[in-house]
Amino acid sequence: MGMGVSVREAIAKRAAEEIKDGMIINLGIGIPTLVANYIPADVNVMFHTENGVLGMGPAPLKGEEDANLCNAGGIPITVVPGASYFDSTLAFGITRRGLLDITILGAFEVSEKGDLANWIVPGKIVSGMGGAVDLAQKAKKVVVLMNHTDKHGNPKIVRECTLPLTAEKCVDLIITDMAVIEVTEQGLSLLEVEASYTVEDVMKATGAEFHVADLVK
Amino acid sequence: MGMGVSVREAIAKRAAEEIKDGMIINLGIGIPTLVANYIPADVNVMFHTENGVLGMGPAPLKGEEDANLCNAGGIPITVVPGASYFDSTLAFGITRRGLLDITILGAFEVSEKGDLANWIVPGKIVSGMGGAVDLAQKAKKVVVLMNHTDKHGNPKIVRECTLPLTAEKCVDLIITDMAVIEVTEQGLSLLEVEASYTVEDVMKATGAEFHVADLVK
Amino acid sequence: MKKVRSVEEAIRYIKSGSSLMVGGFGGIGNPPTLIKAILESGVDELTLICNDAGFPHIGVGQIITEGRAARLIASHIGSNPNAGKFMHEDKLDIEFSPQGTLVERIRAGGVGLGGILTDIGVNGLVAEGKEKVVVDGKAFLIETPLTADISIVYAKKADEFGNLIFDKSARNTNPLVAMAGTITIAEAEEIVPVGELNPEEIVTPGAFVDIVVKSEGVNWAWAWE
Amino acid sequence: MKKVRSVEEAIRYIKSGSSLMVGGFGGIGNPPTLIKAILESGVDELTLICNDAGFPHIGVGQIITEGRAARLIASHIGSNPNAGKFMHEDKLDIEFSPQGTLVERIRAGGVGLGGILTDIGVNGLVAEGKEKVVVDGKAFLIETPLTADISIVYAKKADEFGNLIFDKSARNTNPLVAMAGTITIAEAEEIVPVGELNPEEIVTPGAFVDIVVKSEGVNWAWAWE
Repeated sequence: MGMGVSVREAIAKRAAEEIKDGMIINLGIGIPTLVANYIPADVNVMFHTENGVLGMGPAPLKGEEDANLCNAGGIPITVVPGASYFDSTLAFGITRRGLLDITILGAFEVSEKGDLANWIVPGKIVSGMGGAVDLAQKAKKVVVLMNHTDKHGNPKIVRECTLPLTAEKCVDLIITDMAVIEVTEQGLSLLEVEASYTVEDVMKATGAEFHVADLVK
Repeated sequence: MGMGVSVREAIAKRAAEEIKDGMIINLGIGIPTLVANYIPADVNVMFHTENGVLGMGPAPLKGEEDANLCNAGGIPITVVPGASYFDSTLAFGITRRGLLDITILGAFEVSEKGDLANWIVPGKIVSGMGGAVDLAQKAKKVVVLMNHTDKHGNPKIVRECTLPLTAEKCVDLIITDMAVIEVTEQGLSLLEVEASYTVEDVMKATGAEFHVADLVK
Repeated sequence: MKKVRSVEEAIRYIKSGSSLMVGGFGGIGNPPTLIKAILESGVDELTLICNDAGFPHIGVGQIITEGRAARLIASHIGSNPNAGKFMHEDKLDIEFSPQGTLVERIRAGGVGLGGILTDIGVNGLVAEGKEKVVVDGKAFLIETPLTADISIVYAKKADEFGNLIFDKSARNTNPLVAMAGTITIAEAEEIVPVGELNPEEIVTPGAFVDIVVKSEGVNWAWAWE
Repeated sequence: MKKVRSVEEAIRYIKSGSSLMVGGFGGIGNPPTLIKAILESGVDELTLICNDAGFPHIGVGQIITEGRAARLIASHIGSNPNAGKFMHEDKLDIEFSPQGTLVERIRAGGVGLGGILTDIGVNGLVAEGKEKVVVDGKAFLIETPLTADISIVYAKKADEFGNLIFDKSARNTNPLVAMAGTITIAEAEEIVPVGELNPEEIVTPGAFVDIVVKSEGVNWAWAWE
């Protein structure tokens, strides 16, 4: 997404605060993957991957990879005590049944109603939705991590998405390099502004209105 | 069914001739259960039970029953080498997918088109269809074992069933105390007559017409 | 994520009028300790969802025999005459499904599907009152998913996260029922610490299980005894 | 009931124009020996059904890269640029399903259902061209079952009857694909006599498997290497 390492890490670190003890979690590829590095040791969670593992652990040491133990992105993983292997229908059964407490995803656009577009980029070859529709539509909490604007400086948080939707009204929280914004029934609500920006900066970089009454920092 | 032991055994023995090496088999309760006793030792088959076992073996010795290892009728069983346990959706997946080579069932009525009624008896309390509809509709070969007539002497093989159907046009072969009758596209065909009866006896006891051209004994 | 509770705590979730789904098949695999506690708790007017009505004094059959169920969704009641008697006396409302359809309806509820299409019974009594759709020129029944307020299941082993393994043919409907409860209570013969079960052998992942209780073992004589 | 065959015998069932379903997810769990033999056999115009298009030189991805598929049913092709390129050039027709829907469609085919109802994608692009039904006031898509002339899967162990167990996350779509083939060929790392597998640990019962072949092991470098 063209962010510096420290910005990516800051976003991942902030996202980790959304993770509570006992949660079942699915992390998307990219920055969401980094979130696992910032979960405090006393917070016990189970990571879910849609190919068919509940209880993913950290990456294996180099040379200790097992080609038959990978996440949905094909990257080697380990498992923690209490992990289980199952077929992919059960992995998506957990998802559709609403048992994922949180999913953390990237996005191209998010609308003020929480519509999510993270699938099709116009002009690019369509790569298929994979598990994105299932996850966005069914996780109890959907957190989007992204740059506040695209590489041309255009807002990615908009009144109406221009790209085809992955799912309607699904996003609960948006964490960007500039701010943390909640999607509520009453519209967007600015919760936090990154130290090097002002509320006005965030307003200019956002393509939709938001409430600031709940600003916490 | 009000048959003597030797008649029940004769029917079960004849039914066992339908079983070929390599078959996957589901036996209903009653006489069909006895069929397993007459399969030659060199014919290797796998017995399926709809609660979730493939590879049922003979009954355990008295005192060696395991309450957690029973057939669909709740009767203790054993398993043979190659057996597997699975949940009931997989048991019926095997059935609906057409992987049961043969099912052997009892019946109240069979029509000349192979319609089967073995579920609801008028005036009696409905007990539910259990797995009978699945088995009758989807097994590759459906063999019915029954008395040729009811206890009042009325034919159970009829032009049209009077009882509600379990499944339409599903029966392939009928084995009774009097005869073996095949259900073909062209109608019923008498294959065998039990030694103590004549073709005329069978005609009188049957409520539908049948061909006798293919009579083998 | 420690889900082990006492039986008393666990069954507090089951109230008169609750829908209660019970794992098992012909009594085998019904959870004995939970059923005993449910009977003792005095709840009634239950909607029971179970493969069958068991036997009068075995497993889930006792809930029917004692008149605690107002409604039953099952495939077969032949082995429990009380079910038929109460149905006849309008004390028990029964909905029958073919067995293969019933278990797929439970699974559909458990994995969050809106239903399944099947041709089982499409031309007979089974089809009465059900919507049909034609796909590629072939008619299918729309069979709706089943879920319940509470599911109770019987496992051989559970770990403290609720991962379950089952015992031989007592597996039957238990892994399906375990997925279909809004709250799922698993009764296990043995409860082990997290990490003791091999991840390959786990049949029901703990995500589907809310409460684990220790089984006191079967408290009925089997039909074949 | 002895189902062990040579790879040469096994792949004779796969012809140009066949529909071929392949177990695996991102290359992991694709059967390497069978894929190699299929490539060498020269068949083309295949309809491939697989979770994804793999990577260009890994697993099922090679069948696409070598131009042997005319049609692909999958949930994702992002890791194999050749799939996108051929689609763009009208050399490859692709049907996308959400991943959870795709695997349920394969399962539905495998267990003989007429389809499933799901609300995944019911209000978006996913719904285009699909029939909707309303059940209890809620709209669902009718998603049709998938089967294939031939299914090929990768197992850790098979016995001679075709009972299968899988290896860690290489289980993924393999047990589903194993059920959905008119003919199912299982490639196993190890083949054992009947009776050596514990009935509790078997994931795919041999009833679904027609042919077992011995794996020669993975013949590609992994994407992460």
